Amino acid sequence: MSGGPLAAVLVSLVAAVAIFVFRNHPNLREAVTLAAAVIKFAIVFSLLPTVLDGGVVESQPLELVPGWALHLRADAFGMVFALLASSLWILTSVYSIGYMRSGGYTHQTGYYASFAICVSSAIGIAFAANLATFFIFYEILTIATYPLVIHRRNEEAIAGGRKYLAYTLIAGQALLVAVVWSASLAPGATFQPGGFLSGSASSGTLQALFVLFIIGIGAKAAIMPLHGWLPAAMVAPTPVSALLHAVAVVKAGVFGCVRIVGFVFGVDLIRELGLANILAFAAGTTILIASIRALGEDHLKRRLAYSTVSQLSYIVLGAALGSLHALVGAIFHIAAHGFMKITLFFCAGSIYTKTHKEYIADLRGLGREMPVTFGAFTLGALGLAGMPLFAGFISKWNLGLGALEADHTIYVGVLVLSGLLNFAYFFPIVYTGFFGKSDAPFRFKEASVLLWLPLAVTAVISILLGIFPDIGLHFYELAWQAAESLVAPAPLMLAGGGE
Amino acid sequence: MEAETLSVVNYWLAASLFLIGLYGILARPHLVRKLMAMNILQVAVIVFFIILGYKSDATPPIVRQGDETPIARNYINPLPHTLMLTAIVVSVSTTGVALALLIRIHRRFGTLDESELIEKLK
Amino acid sequence: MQQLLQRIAWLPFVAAAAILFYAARDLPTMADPNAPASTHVSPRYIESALEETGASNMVTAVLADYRAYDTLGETVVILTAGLACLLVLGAFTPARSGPTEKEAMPYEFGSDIVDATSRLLIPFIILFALYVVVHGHTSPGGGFQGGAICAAAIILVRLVRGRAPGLKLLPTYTVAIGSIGVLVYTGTGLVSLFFEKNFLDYSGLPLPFHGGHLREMGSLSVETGVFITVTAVMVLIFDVLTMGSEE
Amino acid sequence: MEHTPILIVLVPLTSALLIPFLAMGGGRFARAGLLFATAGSLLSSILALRASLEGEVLSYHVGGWPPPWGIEIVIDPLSGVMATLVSFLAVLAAFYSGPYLSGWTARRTGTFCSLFALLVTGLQGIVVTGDLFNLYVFLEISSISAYALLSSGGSKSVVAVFRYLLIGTVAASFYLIGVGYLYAMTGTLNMADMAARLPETSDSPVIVVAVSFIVIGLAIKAALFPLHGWLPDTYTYAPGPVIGFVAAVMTKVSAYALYRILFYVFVAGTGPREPLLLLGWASVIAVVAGSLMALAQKDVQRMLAYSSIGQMGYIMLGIAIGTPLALTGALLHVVNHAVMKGCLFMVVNGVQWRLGVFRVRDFAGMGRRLPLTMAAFTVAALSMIGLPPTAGFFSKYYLALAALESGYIPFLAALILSSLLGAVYFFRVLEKVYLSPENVEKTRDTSELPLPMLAPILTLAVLVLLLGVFNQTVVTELIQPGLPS
Repeated sequence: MSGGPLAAVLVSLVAAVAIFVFRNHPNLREAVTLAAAVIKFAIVFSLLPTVLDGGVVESQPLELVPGWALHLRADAFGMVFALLASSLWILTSVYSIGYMRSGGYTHQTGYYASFAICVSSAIGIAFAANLATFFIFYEILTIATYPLVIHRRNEEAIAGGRKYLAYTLIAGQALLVAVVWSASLAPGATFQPGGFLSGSASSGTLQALFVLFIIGIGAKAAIMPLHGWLPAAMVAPTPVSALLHAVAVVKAGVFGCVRIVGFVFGVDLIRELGLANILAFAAGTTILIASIRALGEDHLKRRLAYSTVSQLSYIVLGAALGSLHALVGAIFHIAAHGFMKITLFFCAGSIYTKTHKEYIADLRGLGREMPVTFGAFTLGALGLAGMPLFAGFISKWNLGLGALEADHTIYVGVLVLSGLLNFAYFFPIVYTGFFGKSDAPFRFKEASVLLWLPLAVTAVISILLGIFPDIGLHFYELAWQAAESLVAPAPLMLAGGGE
Repeated sequence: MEAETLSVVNYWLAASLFLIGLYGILARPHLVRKLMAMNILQVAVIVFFIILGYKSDATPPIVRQGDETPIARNYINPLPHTLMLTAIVVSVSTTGVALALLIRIHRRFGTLDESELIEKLK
Repeated sequence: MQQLLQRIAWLPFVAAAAILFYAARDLPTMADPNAPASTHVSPRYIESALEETGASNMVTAVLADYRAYDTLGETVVILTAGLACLLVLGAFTPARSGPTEKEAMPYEFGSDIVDATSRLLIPFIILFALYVVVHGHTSPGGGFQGGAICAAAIILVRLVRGRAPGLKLLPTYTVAIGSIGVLVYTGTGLVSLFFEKNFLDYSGLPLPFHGGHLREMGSLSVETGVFITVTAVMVLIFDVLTMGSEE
Repeated sequence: MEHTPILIVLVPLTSALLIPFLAMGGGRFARAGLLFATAGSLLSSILALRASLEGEVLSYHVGGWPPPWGIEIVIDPLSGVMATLVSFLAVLAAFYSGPYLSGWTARRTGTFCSLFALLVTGLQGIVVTGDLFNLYVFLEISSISAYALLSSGGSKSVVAVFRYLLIGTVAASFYLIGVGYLYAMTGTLNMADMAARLPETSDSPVIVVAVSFIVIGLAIKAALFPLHGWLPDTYTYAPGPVIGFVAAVMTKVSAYALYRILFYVFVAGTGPREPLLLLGWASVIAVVAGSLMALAQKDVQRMLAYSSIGQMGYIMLGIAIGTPLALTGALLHVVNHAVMKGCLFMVVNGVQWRLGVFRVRDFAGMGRRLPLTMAAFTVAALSMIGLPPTAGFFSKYYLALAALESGYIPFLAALILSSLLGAVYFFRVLEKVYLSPENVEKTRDTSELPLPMLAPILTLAVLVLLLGVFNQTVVTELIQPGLPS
């Protein structure tokens, strides 16, 4: 069983090779992608019972450099991300096949292979047991995403790719320094609930270290002001955007952020160093500013990009607040946001495939022609805005509770305000879609089934997650487990320190 | 005291030759002159080593007829001489190769002046 | 960039000057018989060379025996230089239409007096060269010196009479002869390797001598190799520098 | 078996002597001779390395004279690894040179192969020797053969090589003067003996001067900024089969010699610290300046040349910091950089040989023409940038960690900056390779490189990955036994 995490990582790497081998047989190639996705999900899912019982599944560490082992370990927190990435990979693969075929894209082999490598590294990041492993997969992810960003090979794509590389590679170097530094402070640098750096160096050093980490992680997590690449990368095909936002890249960033805060430093240490407030402030500001920027964007995918910037800062905010409920909310939001945002991107993609329309103003009346797509979009948007009964509500509710727990009432206000802004920038899309006046005669013309089925599924899941947050994949329970390992719940603390 | 002064003067002689060579290589524009400067530089090294091998009141390192038990004090140190024989050979070889290169350059570019060469290379 | 470099060229110069003149004071006094260079390592060469290597010329003893490996390297340097000149100038006389003698040797002095004198001198020069090689063990001399003198004789022939009459060797063959010289050297060393001694340990040579005498024979053998190489390569370099190129 | 140390040098030497005769039978025989020379050297190196890894230091007394009177050849794990590296790359380069030489006349091929074998002889001689003056002799063998080989790339290369010759000779003279000073103070030339005798005189300023001269001399040979002047032109115009080898190992061997002298002759603590610190700062400048200048180049080969200057800075930086961790990093980088730079130069020269192009913009669309070659290029380039899990990442990791632990934060900053610059100039090429449409005229033969060229390139690319993944084994089994105790 201990081979599980490793197998999960390797499946898609092998698939990448197979995809390359079958480059001249599109059907076979895509069958490989799908098969790999299903197998990977099965492997990850098979780890779930052990983790739910409070155990961990570890692979044999492979030492690369003294004190630097390649070490995989599936814990509750990692499982959240791994389950999310592997389940979404199946849906994204189905969607990609439909999208790429109907769009007539070239370089499809490179696309599927890179995609597989990206998912591999996302799982690697999820299961990384120490900073070294985390860093290695993080960098592989950086490189593997690049071919996807520049997939269209035109000027704009290349410029976007450059911008992407500039941000992520520079950040990668900052992360490298931080990783090396922490490895020299605490040999092994193995993630531990509650952190391992406490007391290993002066507070000044630790502060500098934290800043380096945040720069390193923040670029991928698109924390303002390091978010510049994300809107530029929207030139990529839509499934890639879905990957960037929901499955791997940005998610890996915020995932890393929680890892760093919770498992490297520990929430208490962050608070002692006085960094929690700064991080929370940055996250809060990002939430609001990005929402406002989203309001001003007329390009559909870019609006979604800013929405991501804003939404993912919820997670950072939760980590920064560091109270139990805040962490639960943050971790659950990783999954919740994944399903909701991918719905929106899938919708944007199928609209583009069908009509080649990218601007919101052009969407007039399309909702009547593509009811499934727009219906799903509406559901996703409501979820992101935090409507009760939707997945987004669960995370927001917990975040709000957490903010109160941590005595930062102001962030409750931020959350509410951001919810309103979410309505404000999503509502016009829905409205234009369903009620905008269109000159064209009305007829039902949904995109192909490969496109609308995945998005319908994700939309349904995001409702289900809102009503039964623990359904199927047990995201909610995992989130609780992970959060409780980071912060002992308050009553327990009282009981422990009772004398 | 006199011996020490003499010694320093000798070392300075070698050092001066070395510097003349270095200066020539760095500052002279003509490639043949650079080559000659390079030879001076090598001679400086040779002189330096030979100075190291010298002993007062000693003879060249060839055992005199009838000297059954040669004593180190009576003969100068043969090792630097041997080493410098090698250095001379190296110097000759390097010069030969350098001349070959110069001939090649002259055949192709018709000049051996560095600034003109740089012009022609552009 | 180039100008900037030339303008600051004096910087390393001044630095080197300062260092060199500064260090001179702290070096051991010249001619001091108690200096480290005169008291460590070298006394053995002086006191035991005759007994151990059979050479009364200690320089030869060190050159051809104690540090014979250095000398092997040195001989290889010469050969390398010859090959290098050959490759750089590409002086491979094509088999079909070689340059005529006049073209090949533009520096010929055609005077009868020079011719007659050189005819008289050259046998003696070559004889002297051989003497210098053979007597390198007891007096100043050795393979390098002898080789240089012998090469001078051949080059004199070339200068006076062109390449045609005497020792008309193409560079390809002079290179081969040079290689043979080094092969004689390494061969001598390899023979001792086969007799379970270290490379260049002449005491392993299968010759009817003992002790110093045996080693002396070994040194003589490698000196012969050096002589061959030096002669050949000197002639080769001269030829290559004065011949037209293949291109 | 006991003679393997000398065979490392003797096999290529003897082959070099026989190649002129082989060439009389045709160019093929000369090439076969070169292959034999390099393969034989590789085999003896591996045997010697294995013996030395079992814990004994092989000391071979040439001529049967014990050191310090005779010359000693020393095979410890350090020189064993280095000799293996040199001869391994030589074997690959010998294969690689095949298609180049097939158009040459037999005699020219013979001369070329002979010189190549002599270059290997010289480098191996430097690596295995335990004598300071012997090192000089072999330094000259390698230099002179390198001059000749590098100048066979056309008229521009001749001018560049002449400058290299002058500078190289100055460097050798600097080295020799330094050795002279040491000899004057200790009376010996044997490294181990000198190490034993130096502590008596270590406070003398002469030693400082000697170290400075030796460091400067070898730093010129290793092309450490600002003493790198000879390198860019020489590398840019050099002919293909040579440069892949020369760029990969020649500067490394000088760096190795420097390392050996600084850490084995001046045993830790007795050597003066000032020249080392100076070396450290020079390396920092080298790392940054090399990368910056690489950025400015339009010619790929010149870009790689400047990148080499920066990378040599890494190695020197490790030597200058001097902690075990830093030395591990430096030695590992010697191996890694040799492999990846060898690969890159072979790729670029292969492209030049096949298509006659060498500028960055001419690489447009190369990914489709030469997919395997360019895949190798990509792997090596990623390793140069230092992305895990390629080899380049790990040496950089050691260096970064060492800089951090010894408190040299500026050194760390330089490392980081240079990787970023590296990313910029390599992605500039990769972007052309994979993203731009092709623009070479259709008439040329644009198929993949022939097998003798492709095989070495792919071998090196695979090695880049292997060295990265099995880095731990390499370090503990090969590198760390080579650290000074």
